[in-house]
Amino acid sequence: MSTKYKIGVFDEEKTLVASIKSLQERNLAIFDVFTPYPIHEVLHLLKRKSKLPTAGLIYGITGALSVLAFLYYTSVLDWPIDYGGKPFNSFPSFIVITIVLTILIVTITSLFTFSVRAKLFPGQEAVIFDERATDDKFIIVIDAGLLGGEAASEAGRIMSESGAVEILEKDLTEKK
Amino acid sequence: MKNYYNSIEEFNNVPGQEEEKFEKEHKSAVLELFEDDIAKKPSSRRDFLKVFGFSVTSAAVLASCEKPIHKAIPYVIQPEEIVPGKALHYASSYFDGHEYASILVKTRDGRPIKIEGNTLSVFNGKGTSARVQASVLSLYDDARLKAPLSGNSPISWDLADREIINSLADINNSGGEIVLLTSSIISPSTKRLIAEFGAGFTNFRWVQYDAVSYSAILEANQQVFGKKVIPDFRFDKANTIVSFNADFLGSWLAPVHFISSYTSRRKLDEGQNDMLRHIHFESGMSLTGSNADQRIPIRPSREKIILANLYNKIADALGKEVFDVPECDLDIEGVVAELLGNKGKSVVVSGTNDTSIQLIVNAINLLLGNYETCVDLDNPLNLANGTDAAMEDLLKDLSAEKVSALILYNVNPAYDFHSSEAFVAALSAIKLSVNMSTEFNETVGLCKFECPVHHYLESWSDAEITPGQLSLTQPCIHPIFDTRSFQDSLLTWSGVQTSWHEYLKNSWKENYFPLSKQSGFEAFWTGSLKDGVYAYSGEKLKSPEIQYGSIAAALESVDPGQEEGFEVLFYPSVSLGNGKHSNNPWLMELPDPVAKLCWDNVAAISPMDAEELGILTGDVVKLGENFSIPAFVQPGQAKGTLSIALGYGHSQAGKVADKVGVNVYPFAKFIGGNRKMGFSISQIEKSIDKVELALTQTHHSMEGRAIVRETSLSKYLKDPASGNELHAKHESNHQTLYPDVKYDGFHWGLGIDLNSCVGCSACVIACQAENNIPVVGKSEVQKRRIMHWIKIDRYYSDSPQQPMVVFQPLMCQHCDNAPCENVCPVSATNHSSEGLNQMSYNRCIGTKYCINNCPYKVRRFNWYRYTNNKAFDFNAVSDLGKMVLNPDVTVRERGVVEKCTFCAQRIQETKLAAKLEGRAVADGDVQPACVQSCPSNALIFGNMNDKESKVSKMKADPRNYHLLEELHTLPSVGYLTKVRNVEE
Amino acid sequence: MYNRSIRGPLVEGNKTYGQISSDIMAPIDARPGMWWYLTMAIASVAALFGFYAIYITVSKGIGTWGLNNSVGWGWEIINFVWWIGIGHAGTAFSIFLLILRQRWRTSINRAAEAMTVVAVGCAALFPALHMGRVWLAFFIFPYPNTRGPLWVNFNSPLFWDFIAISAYLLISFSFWYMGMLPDFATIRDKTTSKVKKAVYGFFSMGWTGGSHQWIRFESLSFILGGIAAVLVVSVHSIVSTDFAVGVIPGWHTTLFPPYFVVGAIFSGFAMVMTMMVVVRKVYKLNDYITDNHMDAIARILTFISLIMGTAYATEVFMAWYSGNEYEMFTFFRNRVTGEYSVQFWGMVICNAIIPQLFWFRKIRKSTWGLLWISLAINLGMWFERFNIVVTSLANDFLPSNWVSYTPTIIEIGIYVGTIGLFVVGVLLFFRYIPMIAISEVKGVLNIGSKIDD
Amino acid sequence: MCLLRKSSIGYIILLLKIMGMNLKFAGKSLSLSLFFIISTLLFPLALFSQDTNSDSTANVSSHETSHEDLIRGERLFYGLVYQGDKSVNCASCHNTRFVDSLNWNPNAHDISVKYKDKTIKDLTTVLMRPRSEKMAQSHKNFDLSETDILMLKAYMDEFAVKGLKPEKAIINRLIIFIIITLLVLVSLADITVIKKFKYKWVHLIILLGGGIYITDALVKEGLAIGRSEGYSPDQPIKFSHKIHAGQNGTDCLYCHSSAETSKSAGIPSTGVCMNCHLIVRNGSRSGAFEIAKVIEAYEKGEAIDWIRIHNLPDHAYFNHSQHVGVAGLSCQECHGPVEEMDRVTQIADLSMGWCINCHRDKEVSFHDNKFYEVYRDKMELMKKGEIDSVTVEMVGGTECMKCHY
Repeated sequence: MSTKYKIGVFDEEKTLVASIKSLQERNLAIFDVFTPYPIHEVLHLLKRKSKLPTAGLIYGITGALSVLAFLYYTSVLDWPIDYGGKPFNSFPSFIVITIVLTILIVTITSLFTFSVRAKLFPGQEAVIFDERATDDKFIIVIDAGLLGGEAASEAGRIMSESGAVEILEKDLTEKK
Repeated sequence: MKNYYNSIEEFNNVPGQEEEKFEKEHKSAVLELFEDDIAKKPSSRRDFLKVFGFSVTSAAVLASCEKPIHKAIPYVIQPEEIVPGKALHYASSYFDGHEYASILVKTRDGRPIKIEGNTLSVFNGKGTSARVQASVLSLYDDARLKAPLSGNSPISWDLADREIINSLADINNSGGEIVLLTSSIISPSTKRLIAEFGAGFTNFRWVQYDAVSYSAILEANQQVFGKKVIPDFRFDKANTIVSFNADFLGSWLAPVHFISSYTSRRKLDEGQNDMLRHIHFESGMSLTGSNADQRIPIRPSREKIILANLYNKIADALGKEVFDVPECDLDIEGVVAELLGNKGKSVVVSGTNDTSIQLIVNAINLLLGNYETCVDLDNPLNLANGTDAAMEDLLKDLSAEKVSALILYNVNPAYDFHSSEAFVAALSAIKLSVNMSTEFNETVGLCKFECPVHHYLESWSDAEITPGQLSLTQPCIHPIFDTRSFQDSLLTWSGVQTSWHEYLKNSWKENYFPLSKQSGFEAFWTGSLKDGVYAYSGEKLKSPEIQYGSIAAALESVDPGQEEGFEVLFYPSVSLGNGKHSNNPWLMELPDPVAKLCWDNVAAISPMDAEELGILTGDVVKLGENFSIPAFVQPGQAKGTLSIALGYGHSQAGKVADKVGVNVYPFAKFIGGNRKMGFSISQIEKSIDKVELALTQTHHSMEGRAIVRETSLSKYLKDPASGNELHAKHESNHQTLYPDVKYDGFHWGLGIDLNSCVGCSACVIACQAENNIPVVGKSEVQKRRIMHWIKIDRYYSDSPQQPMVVFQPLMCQHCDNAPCENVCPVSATNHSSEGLNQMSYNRCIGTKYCINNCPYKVRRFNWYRYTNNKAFDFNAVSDLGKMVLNPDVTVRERGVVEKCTFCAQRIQETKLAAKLEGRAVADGDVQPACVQSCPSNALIFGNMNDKESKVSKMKADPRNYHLLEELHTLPSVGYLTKVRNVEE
Repeated sequence: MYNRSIRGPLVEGNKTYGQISSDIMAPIDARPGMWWYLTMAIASVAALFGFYAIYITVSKGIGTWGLNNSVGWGWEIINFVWWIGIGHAGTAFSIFLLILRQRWRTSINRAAEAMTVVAVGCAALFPALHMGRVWLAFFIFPYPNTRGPLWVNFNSPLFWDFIAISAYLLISFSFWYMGMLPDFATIRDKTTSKVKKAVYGFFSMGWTGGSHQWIRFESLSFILGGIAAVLVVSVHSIVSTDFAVGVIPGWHTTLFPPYFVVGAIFSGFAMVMTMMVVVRKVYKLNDYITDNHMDAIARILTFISLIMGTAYATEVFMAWYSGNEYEMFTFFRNRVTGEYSVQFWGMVICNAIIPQLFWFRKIRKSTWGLLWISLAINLGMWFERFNIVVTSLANDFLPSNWVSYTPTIIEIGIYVGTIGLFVVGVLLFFRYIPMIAISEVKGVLNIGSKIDD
Repeated sequence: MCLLRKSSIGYIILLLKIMGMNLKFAGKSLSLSLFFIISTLLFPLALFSQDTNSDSTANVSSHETSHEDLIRGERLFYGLVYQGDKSVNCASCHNTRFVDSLNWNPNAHDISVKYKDKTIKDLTTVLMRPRSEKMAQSHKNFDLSETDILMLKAYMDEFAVKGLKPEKAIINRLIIFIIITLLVLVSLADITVIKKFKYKWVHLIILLGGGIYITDALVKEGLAIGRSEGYSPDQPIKFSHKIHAGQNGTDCLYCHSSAETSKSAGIPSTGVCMNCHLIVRNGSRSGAFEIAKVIEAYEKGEAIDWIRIHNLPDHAYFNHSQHVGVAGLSCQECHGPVEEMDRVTQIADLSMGWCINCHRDKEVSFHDNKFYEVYRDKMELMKKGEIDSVTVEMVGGTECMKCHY
């Protein structure tokens, strides 16, 4: 399998966005775009979506219900104890705990999901196309192997036309 | 109920040779306790592991990882009545030469752990005083002499006996005088023994000496009635009491006895609608004065002139002879009127040790006809026999080297005699001097021989508190040390072979058995031992003619008293008394009920004087050469007077008492045939030094809050709920979001009658003894960390010159809506189905949140490890001291919260006993330690679900209220309003 | 939205992206100055003293503190609340300003969040230490056990507190750390040092800046932000229930939750200001943390100070209006006058009056003015907690229980120790972590500086 | 200072415990745990030192007998001297180490102590012409020369001083735990930092398996802290409940007489033992030896140091009379089938949960005991038929202050 990539390096957000747009007009598939900060327009153009918020909501509902169930079980069913004349099911006290524990559960589970989905965990090695992508350059990566040599060179041309300061080619075969 | 009144006598009924074996085994078992490593001693036969295990086991539980090997060591032959794990109660009596009580001794596995009042006793009933309660700890005092000494070197009893007998014989042969100096002896058998002992010598004198003397009363009654006695004051029969410096509820004569008779006329229950009225003249603020309906501060030197005027006014009204005395500027018309209105139903009493004052008191009581009813000369209190003059004579003779042998018993003249220096100096010149003492004290080491005496819990004795009221003292533990009873020593030295035990038995056989209607002596003896008391009606002494001459003499020589300068007055404090038990850490840390001070004695000064002189509490003042003492601004102290407690300033009494406070005994004077506890100075010098006092309460006003609710008798009679109007108001406001919790079965409650509570603090020590409450020491008390589960709050109202005082016992209120329970994160405190606010120490992690959220602040925190900690070396470090611990109550670890449990262990014990017998728990069966020790029955405990119980009736009383009831904490403790017998 | 014409650019000095990276990374690459080592040394000594005090506390007992039968909480809880309050800065900055779309937060929020983590860590020490038996602290976890099982008391505010603080510590840490991922990657890619490359590479968890990562990053920020917004309000509300649920006069009030939250933000912002005033001077980051930033914080402080003043007035008013004698006593006889009046008036002056000096533009522009006033607020907030914790306990319902409370050297030592610990933490942060969120600043570089935005 | 040191030691022990120190015998103390650690570390050294040790003690103890005698005595005792059919291994019956299983024969130390002050003649008698039936059976056909007996005696005298050899430590679980923990750590390091090992699934297995093992070990050991389920120490006298309560059918309460009336069930005094053993002097399994201990203790008036098996912490109050006297529980409910145990073993873990869960299920004899009449509401409910029984829990049996005060 070919692992050749064509990389367009941009200086500015504007030229990057323009380049993406023109590449997409030509139906040239973009492998990925690397930017030093999140650019919503880019994410939008690339149609990147995350299901994390939905997952978070599900976590939250499950968490809240299980916390309430746990509280009810422990303080009403398992071992009811009279504290200061309160009924065993002293619901107002449970609200606070439910809120905070739900938050805690959502945080932990979301972080875990994030870590799994974004493939980010300690020691994970980064696949770096260009080291400047985290500094001051914006990078479009085209999977040359997937597109074929011709389309790739066309993509390179389009990118340099739309303001890329550099067009690089990279072979990541030896890395993997 | 419990297996009461088992007698130690049955021990000796083990048949045949076993007896000796048991005896040996029993003794060595106790002695082995003092070996360092109990585990190394395979032959220890007692399950003392609960005690000794405290250190090992609790540490192990804490770390939960070390498992020590527990040994279960059985008896070789188990004594019949000892069941491991069950408490036995022995009836006995307490007398220390100063105070008497008929008691029950609770023993567990052979060791006494608690003192309770003997309900069969007509003298003190179930009540005890703080000192009696604490006496069990004195048994386990490390400082006690452990074996006889000759000089400073140990000697065997045999050798000591031989030397003493020889020496006595020599002296007797040469005609030298042999003097026996003892504290007051109230044991009739001992008196007989002393007489027999004395008869063996040609030149023998017996002197009785009281550290705090009642010599003037004895003297005055001798002069007027021909009886050298102290009358019994029947406050229960009196309508009016006029008292002069007599702290009869605190430390004068027999406080427990007086409290019960006094409060029986101060209660407003069971239809009783009248109260006695109590008018009190005094200089210092005593416990009695603080309970009086009317209290008039006076200078001590003015007492005589006031009394004389009182006499004149009454005599005038009654048409009797009036004497020429200086006018007194104090308005006593009201007092005169009240006394006249209650002729024959009043008591005039003075606590001043001055014969002429006592003569005038006698005269007034005679005028009012009080000897018929309220002042009982026929049943006198046999508490103090010492005559001051006799002691002075002895000192003279000693100094003149006229005495050849001096045997001391239970006295400490090196500490508490005003001429102690002269006494000590004279001692060295005596041929034979023998000291017999239970405690380690200043006199120990000054004599040629030290023959240590058993603690009263180890000895046999009897006592006759009033003629016909006998009680027995029996050993409840075999002697811990190599000591011997005083009587055994006397018997040995007089060459008699019988033991004191046999002697005592014979004495009863000869003297009292014939008076009883019982057939066999053994049955009589066992019965008396089980009961602890035995009453017979002896012949009344015939009263000789009343001699008025001395009275007249006293009334004719009244001086106007002192107006300028300062008069210093010494008094025995409620906690330490005369200082005999100062080395008892429980007593040392018992705050004075009025001053709320412990671990120190101070010069109480009146607020006016303090302001004039710029003295603040804690400033050290100089009262003479080498006499500096911290001042204490005491509301109610008479202007121009200073009061200082006796019993402090020991130099050689043990680790607790030594160097605490100032010994003021040396400043007492022998004047006019009596020892005067006090002196006069013209000026007080304020020094720049300041001392931090160990006070347990520093704010004295109720700040207008309805904490102690009070009313007057007249208002009460009109409306029983007077003064308690807030209760109805708060009750009507009580609303709750949550439904009320229902208590099925038991709902324990405690009722406290503030009218009956005089603040004697017996409950505080009873609680401490029952619940293993640690002593924390002066510096911790200074930091306000005293551990007492029950404390007596004291508030002043009105002016600082003549304040009104209220006492309020405060313990965990066991609220049904307890704020503390809600906030504990780990569920270490919660509510039981019996209404108890539970506290489980082993669950507590010590966040102290419950302490903060308790509106009553009755929870206590273990700031340090108070057990087995050298920094708190009071009684919970040595193995001996720890023997007093109650094995049914956990010893708390550092970092946990503790508080009053309503003596949950007693509740459980009583319930279990009822279950075993298949019966219901009766009202009054459960008595927490505080309730049980209360001499005035101010505390009532019971099941609030039982509408017939005493406590339910108390809660239904219109006087009943709850502390801070507006908080809706629903306490299980209720208070009854205080009613004062005052005009309003 | 941000209005440039009023406040000027967010980043001054016409920076390029590259410059931003190197400017912010400068302290990480360069050897720190003498002042850094000196401060570090002093702070370490303070921290060591704190550890010694902790050692004494744990080995001997809480008795080494000045607490007593009536005052069960003293400095340790005061400091706990104080630190937690300061710990609100980061989250408040990130979240509230995020919600309010205040984009100027970007250059400050990183430091503020770091402060939060360190401060909450310091705060979390106290509830543990104030336990009498800290070795049994695990009793507070409702875990299945062999005691029945015996659970915990879910009614106890202290339990709520425990979970709230743990959650807050965890969330603020993850929020902070997550924000640093792109920056760690920047350092990894820019640095020449092999060690740094490996270490930052490890901590950057494989961040590349690809769109797949950015989209999830943004989603997570959204979730955590939303959650943390709730938490910012709830944590200090819950801390306030430690008191508000109590029956003690001066504690038992419904005003506490909002009052505590606002107070916490107040102290947090003040601490941020203190730190930023120093940082921008020492690290010469005036271009990123501009005068306008300080001005904005000062304005916020002025506003919150007014709220605080109102809260104090309300408290006193409610005490009077309720007619409750205990409340009346606590406020009028105990706080306003009485043994602890110094602390009360200190609180009022430091929190409600001094910050009003920010009305003057000159003071807002003056470094010393900003520094001293922010310090005064921190002190005032400490007084506030003292007022709440100690005065109420020392003189509550029954006069017989009234006491006074003085801290011991051990308690003071622990406090000093946490300050030392805090400074050490913050210094390490300056040294090893980009103190300004590089990626976020880059995102706002164009705002306010270019007309066409 | 001291306090922290103590608690830190406590934590070390805790740590060791958690790490799987499974100490199945008595004396689970610090010294022992440390001993294990040190002995593991110094195992090779210990091999050396053993010889020198026995040398020195031999020199000290024998002024009459030589070192060679001792060695020969030891060999004789262990049956290592070849004497044809006659060769006997004493140690096979009289164990020289602490053993876990019950051995009815007296151990080597016991007999050594017993015969230390007796003459060779006594020993010869007992060895070759024992009086009791039991011993006559086992000591059948003993034929030892006088010198042999002398040497044997020399060895035994030395043994009386030295005592039993300590039991070998079982440290397998600790080693396994440490190895697995290390493995997990290495795997974690590799997966994150080192990245040398290619097969990721191995890591997965290690992490999963290791994680489960570690959690399981921690939980189990954590639960076992402070518990002594299965505790079965050697008693000073080999008293068999199986014989006394099982075969002879003695009632439990005959010896533990206060169980019905007192908090503690009571350990019978030696006098109680003598009620029977005045006559019974010979046991079927241990012969006269163990019974002789009882008689001796009685005659000397010394108590027997029984080792307590069922220990509750001091903060837990337990009352036998409540359970035996009131509730009428049989002893076996908590103590297990004691009548089938030769050596008593703790059956229950005596944890709080064990108590509580029993209190939740057990019913109280609500109608038979007048005491319960105080619970009027429950009586009423019962009459109405709303409840048919009352458990201990319903009358407050799970509340703190029923056991902790």
